[in-house]
Amino acid sequence: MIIPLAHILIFSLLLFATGLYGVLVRRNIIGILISIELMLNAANINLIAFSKSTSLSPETGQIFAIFVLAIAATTAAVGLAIVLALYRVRKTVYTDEVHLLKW
Amino acid sequence: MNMPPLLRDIEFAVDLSFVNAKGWILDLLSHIVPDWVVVFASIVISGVAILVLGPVIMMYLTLLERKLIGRIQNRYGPNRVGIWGLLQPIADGIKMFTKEDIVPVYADKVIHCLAPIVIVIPALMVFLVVPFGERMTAVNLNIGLLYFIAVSSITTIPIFMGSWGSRNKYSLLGGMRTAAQMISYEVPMTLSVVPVIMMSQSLSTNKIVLSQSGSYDMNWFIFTPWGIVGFIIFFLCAVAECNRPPFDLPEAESEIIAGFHTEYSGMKFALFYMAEYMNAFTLCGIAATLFLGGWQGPFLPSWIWFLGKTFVLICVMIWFRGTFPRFRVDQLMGFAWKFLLPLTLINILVAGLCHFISEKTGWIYSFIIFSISFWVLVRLNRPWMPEKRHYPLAN
Amino acid sequence: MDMLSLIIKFGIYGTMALALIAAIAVVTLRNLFHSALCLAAVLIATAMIYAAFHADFLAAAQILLYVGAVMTLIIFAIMLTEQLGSKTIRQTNRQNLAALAGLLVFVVILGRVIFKTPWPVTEKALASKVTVMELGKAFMGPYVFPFEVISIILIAALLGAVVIAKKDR
Amino acid sequence: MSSHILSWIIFAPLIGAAAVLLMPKSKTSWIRWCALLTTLIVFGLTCYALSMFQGSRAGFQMLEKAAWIPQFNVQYLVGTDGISFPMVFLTALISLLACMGSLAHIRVKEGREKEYYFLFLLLETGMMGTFLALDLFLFYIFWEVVLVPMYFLIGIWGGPRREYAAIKFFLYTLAGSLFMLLGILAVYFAASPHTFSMIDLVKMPRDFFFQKIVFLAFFLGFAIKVPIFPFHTWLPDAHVEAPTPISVILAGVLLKMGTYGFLRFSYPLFPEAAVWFQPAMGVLAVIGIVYGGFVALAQTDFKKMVAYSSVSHMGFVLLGLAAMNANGFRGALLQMFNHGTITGGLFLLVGVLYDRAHTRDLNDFGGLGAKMPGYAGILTFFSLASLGLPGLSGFISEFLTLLGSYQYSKVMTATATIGIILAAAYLLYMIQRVLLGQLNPKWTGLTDINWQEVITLAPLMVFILALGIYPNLILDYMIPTLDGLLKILGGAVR
Amino acid sequence: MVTSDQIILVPLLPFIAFAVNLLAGRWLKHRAAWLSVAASTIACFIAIPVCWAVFQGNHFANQGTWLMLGQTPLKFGYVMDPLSSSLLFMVTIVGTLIQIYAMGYMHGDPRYSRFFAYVSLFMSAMLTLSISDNYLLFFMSWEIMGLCSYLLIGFYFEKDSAAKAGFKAFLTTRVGDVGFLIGFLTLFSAIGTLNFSEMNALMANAHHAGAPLHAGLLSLAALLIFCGTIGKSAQFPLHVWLPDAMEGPTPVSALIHAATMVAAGVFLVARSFSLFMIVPNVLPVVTVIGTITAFMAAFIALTQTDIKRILAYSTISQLGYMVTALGLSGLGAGTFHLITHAFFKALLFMAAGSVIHGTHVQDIREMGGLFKKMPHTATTFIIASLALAGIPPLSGFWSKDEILLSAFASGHKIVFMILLLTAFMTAFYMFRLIFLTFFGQPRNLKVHAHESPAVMTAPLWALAFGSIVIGFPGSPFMHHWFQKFMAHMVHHPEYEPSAFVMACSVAAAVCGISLAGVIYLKKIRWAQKTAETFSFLYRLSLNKCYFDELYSRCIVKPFQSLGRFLFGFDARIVDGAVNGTGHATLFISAVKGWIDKYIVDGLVNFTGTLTHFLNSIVKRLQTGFVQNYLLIVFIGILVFLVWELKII
Repeated sequence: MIIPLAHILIFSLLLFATGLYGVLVRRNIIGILISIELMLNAANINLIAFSKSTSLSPETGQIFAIFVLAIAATTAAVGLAIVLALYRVRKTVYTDEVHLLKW
Repeated sequence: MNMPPLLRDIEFAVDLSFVNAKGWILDLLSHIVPDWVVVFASIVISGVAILVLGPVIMMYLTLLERKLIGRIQNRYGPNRVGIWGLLQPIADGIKMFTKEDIVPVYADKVIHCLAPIVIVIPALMVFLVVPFGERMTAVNLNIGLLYFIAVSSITTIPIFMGSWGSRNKYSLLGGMRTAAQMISYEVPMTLSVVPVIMMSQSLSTNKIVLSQSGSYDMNWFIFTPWGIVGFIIFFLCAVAECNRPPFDLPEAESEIIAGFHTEYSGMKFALFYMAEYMNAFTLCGIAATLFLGGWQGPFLPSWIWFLGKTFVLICVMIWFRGTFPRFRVDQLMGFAWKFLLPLTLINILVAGLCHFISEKTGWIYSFIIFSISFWVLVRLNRPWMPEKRHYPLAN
Repeated sequence: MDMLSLIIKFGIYGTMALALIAAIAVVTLRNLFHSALCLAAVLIATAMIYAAFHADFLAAAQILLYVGAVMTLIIFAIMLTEQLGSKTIRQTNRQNLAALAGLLVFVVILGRVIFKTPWPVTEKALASKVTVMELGKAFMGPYVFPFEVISIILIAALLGAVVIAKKDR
Repeated sequence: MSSHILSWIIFAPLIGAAAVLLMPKSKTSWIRWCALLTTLIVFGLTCYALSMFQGSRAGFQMLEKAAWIPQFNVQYLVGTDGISFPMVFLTALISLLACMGSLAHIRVKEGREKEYYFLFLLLETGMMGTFLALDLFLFYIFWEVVLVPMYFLIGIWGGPRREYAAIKFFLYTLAGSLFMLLGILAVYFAASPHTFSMIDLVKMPRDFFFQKIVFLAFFLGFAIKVPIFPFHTWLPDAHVEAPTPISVILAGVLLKMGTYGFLRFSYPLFPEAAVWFQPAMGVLAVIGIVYGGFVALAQTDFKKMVAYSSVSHMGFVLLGLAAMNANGFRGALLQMFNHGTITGGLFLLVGVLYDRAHTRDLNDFGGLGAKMPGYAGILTFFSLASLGLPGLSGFISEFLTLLGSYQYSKVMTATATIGIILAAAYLLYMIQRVLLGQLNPKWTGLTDINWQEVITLAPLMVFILALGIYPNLILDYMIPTLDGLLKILGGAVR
Repeated sequence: MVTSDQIILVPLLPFIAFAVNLLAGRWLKHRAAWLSVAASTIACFIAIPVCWAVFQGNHFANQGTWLMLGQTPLKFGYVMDPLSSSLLFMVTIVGTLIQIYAMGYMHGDPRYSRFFAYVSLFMSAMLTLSISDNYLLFFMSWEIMGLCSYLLIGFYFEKDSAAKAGFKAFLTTRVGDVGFLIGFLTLFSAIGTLNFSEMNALMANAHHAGAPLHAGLLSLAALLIFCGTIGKSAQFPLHVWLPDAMEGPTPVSALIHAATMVAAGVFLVARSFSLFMIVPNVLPVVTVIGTITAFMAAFIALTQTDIKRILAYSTISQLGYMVTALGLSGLGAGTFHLITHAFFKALLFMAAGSVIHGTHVQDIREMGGLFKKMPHTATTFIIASLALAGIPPLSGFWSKDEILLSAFASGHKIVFMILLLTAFMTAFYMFRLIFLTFFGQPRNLKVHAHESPAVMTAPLWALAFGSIVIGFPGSPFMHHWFQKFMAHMVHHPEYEPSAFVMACSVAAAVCGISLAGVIYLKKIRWAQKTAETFSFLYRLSLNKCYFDELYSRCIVKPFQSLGRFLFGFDARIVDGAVNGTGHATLFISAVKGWIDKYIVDGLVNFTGTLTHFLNSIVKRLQTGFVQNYLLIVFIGILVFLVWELKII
């Protein structure tokens, strides 16, 4: 391992926090989806890092990462399909303009 | 190979001439500079070679294309600059460099300018794993094939950048068409190489080539039932991937002017152009690698074999351009998803089948399976006729 | 080779910094298309980090799936939904300050945890190198069930996306 | 019994109804012909059953028995005898003619033939089942099955006040049948072992007080259906509002279900109570006869007049039943049959006229005898049959009824004969207003009755004439059974 | 062989003619008449030998089961005894002649075939009645005759008066018929049979035993059966229909309302004579009714001006004679008069019809001096009138004399006086009619009279011949053969002929004729003056004793209003009760609905409102804004982290 594990973790933490920030503050739903991808990436980095440095069976982390990848792909596909459907119906992709469930 | 030893030595010498040359240079350097510099030098030498190779390939491919198309259309093609027009690409290059660089007013300028630069990067990066000859692979990655597919898929993003950044509706339409087309054809392309990976049990391009050696180095995958089908699919997808006719919808002149590079001119256009031709070249090279045995071949030096095969495939591409009309959008997508995709899946099955039974029966079975599945798929893909439109005001 | 590892080390740190900057750009840029491109940058950077950790296959898959497919989808969606003049519209909502504060606390807490925790780093693990073959065997061996589940999920998502995005008749 | 002819008779219309349901809505002619064919087949089956029917036997014949709900000892038990068989025959005949009437000249609302004929055939199944069921539970079910299609047939295809008439009919009859259900349950629980089967129930003795109570419950149910005097008001409304074929069925068959119920269930099950209630029934019958006659005399609506004449004529049936002797019973059963044919024919004739003139106001007509001689002749024929002209069937049944009732009570008979005079009065008054006198210039455009309508009416005329001249044609089938019934009652007369 | 069942053909042939005429009348057109006449003629030729055999003293009967009444079979059959044979004899001859006459009279009528269909049906019914051997068959044919009468009276149904007359006739006779029906039902319950012969035998036995069985019941039965006679023979309370029945075509009046059908009532009494004889108190009633009818009708006839109405009242009067005769136990006399009357009254009607046919008017005041223009008609009319008036040796004299003799000999002097007076009045009004019609000067110049065709006059002469000779079988010249012949039927008293009665009869007739001649040929003013002098009587007579008005006010109107009242009762009270139940249910439902809505539902709504109120506070949490929720979740996780890691 070339760099300490903690640094990687901090990096992924920051990446995750950034993604989370995006999820929390972006108005555009596609923006939120993008930010979610960021968060997933951060998680993946963690997985790889741990698998590289601590795990006894090194392939596990990678396999999990690949699963996460697949899930991310599905999230993107379904999420974007929903966004398109929403856009077609309501002509908007802004979360605060989509508040049917508001009181 | 039962050749006289002398002949073999000569052949080896010729075969490995480029490799040996690099070795000599590095050897020379190692006496002068520290080790890490030597490592860098090794990389730089390969890189420079590739970087030089790319534009040269692009330049002479354009010439080749123009000549061939000319011949197909019963004319000469460029023949004024240099003998047989050999200097024509250089002239074109000069013209490109000296042209005005136009940026539209409402363009997203950064992205607009970034796009042509970015598009060259993956095109060049894929050269890393192309086995030009024996021991002539720049980086012998053990995931080489995957690397190739991954990197070539990045190409969509610069195209998007270009189309978006131009702020032009034709650009945007072209970009979207490109994206749809490339993503669609990536799927059958990737699946069509799966039998190759299965059979060679490796992702490394080098190993794949090596696994096609045999008597007279002619044990190419194309001579297997799954190989020939896989090759045809791969090659069709490759043509689609690099947006060449008859899959050139993203830049269909008659529909959307020039697609994503409508607003580009001069050097930026040249870069797009270059990326396209380099992609065509690498795809043909990879096709040759995967199915035509790469640099494998009797008698001649490996790189000649490789370049020759690639050249033949490129000629076929050009021949396509000269022959086929353009697809319709829905036909294009339907072809990928409804015809090629199922066929690749069947191909994978056939590959498994062929692996476990003898060659002759394999041929018979695969012939039967392919004919049936072909027939079924053709039946299922009956041309869809759009509803006849009525123009009430026409009369 | 100290020099080489140093270069690689700095290369990694540089990639990390690049990824972080790009990530911040992703969440702050107003133009969503730029955000998406920055995300692509982040992803490529991440892929490079993977490669640095000898996870070649994952890196390639990252590029292939994320950059090649997911990004394209996202950009596609952006193009379909974004009116061209939407740059000026406010892109963040009113809770950014609260979110920022919360995240700060979050980062601080977790950072403390990360630094305080004694990670069980083993040499054996560090030395190990995973080949694609092993990955494939793992998929077909112990992880075959999740693998199949994931494939079903993918198909479901494919169909679902088609159904959702299809125009109503 | 190997042959399932009775079940076929019951369920053939249901099969026809299903066939109608399966047909596309737009193919109205298919639907019509399918319905007609079905009724024709049912009629054919009935004729076939007639050939198998042994008229000289008193008991139930052609029994079909199957356990249905064994937990409650409910059986699918159908059979026929001299009481029910004429009714089955009548039902088949009237249904056929009503169906023909529906084809020929009934305005069925455009595009709703499918529902109409479906309900029509369902109704036929219900009627057949009612007459053939020998299990009280089964009987009750068929009894109710009749109500529902009738409700819709009146309520959808009826006249201007159809909703009112339909709901009145439905609620009134339902109320009555609920009492009957109570009675059925009482009989069921009083029997040991618990059973609904008529064959078993007849043999069991019952307490006198119990008999009186339950007889009353049954009486209410049947009386409303007949209808007996104070419960008759649904009848004019329903008749007037119902479309012509449905009026025919209503008058021809449905009213018989009540009196049939008396003969089939009330009398054999509660002989002592029947004797106890004899005077009351007689009085109600006489009131019905005279009252119906008077009210019919006051009518200006053709159909309403016929409806009230039904009240009067059904009073004769009840009078015959109340007489409780051989002649009375014969007269009553014969009158049931004759009333079905005669009044059915009258309703068809009202329909013929209504289809042409679109009014039923008697005072509005006049002098049609010259304009429509064929119609005039047939209307006169049916009117004369209805008023009891000798040589036509109405006379025989009224004569037998009066003969029977005379043996029971002279006063009642004498009073009832007022009804005969009144029948002549209101029918001839009707003829005078419709056919005779000066032709109202409004009706110069009316066409005479056409062949289709004549064919519809001709079978009825044949039956009326044949039974009027030689009533034994049908009486032979009835007499053994009726005498058997009388024996049960006679045992109870102390 | 003339003994057997071929007699059934007699009613059957006209019935076939009826059926053919009815169904195929449209194609037969005037051939219809030939069919009917042929049927009648053949029936006549079949019947007369049988009758002749009966006259020789034979007796035929046959029967077959038709219906089961309880356990006893009801048998239908025919009986040929003196009564039925004499009636059959008369009916076939008169009926055939009248139909021949009608061929001419009805010529050109649009419903020609229909007319002959009806007439044939009537003939069929009448012949059935003549030969029927039981009450039920008798009643059935009786009713069908009533129907034919109805149809034929209303033959010109475009005329309201004709339609109303038919209606009236049918209803009025129907009242009597119902009495008849109950009557023979009563009889059935009393003696258990409806057969005439069996009844006669039973009665004879009872008579010989001396003790009538069920005297009360039998009296009732006899009275009720007599109701039938009253209705059918237009006796006193129910006579009103007959004058109106003249709205029908004249041959119908001749056939049905003079010769045959109305006589059927008398025939009924004759048929039931054994019953009447055995019960004590009924015959006087019959006598009284007959006498009243005879007198009243003659009285009304005095002032009538319609030729057919005069004849109609005359018919009623003569029927009264017959009934009186029967009431006085004069079976022979009554039956004899029935036969003779049939001939001359049919002739009168036919001659009157000929007059009407020739002049197209019916009011005698518009006629006059027709003798020269219509000699055949006038001659036959006068012959018939003489017969009716009772001038010897014409047939009417003999039969009327028998009746007067019965009255005189049985000691009913008042009846005798009244009948004598009636005879006087009969002569008077008949010759008033003759003098006004055939003699004097034509009073209406618009009337262009002409003689009727031979097809009409020939039957007139045939009947005139009959009117002259038919009286002889009952006359002293033939030793009262007819009365003796009748006596075979039922035992009844016989009287010695009396010259006094004959003299009185002839005197009354001659006086009446002379007075009429004096007044209407010479001193026409006297009539006027008499009318003014006895204005009450005159108006009483002119207005037919106000019977129609009385019935209209006392019976028809109350019945109609009763009908309307009951209809109102039905609609309001009975149906009202039903609807009231419905409305009550609806009202209760409404009340329950109110309770449900405001109290039960109110509680529920209150809960709802409370919840709603609370909701308005709590709902603020629900921003409908995903990221908000996410932030809250995130902060929650943070808090959890802080808590779990025990950082603070």
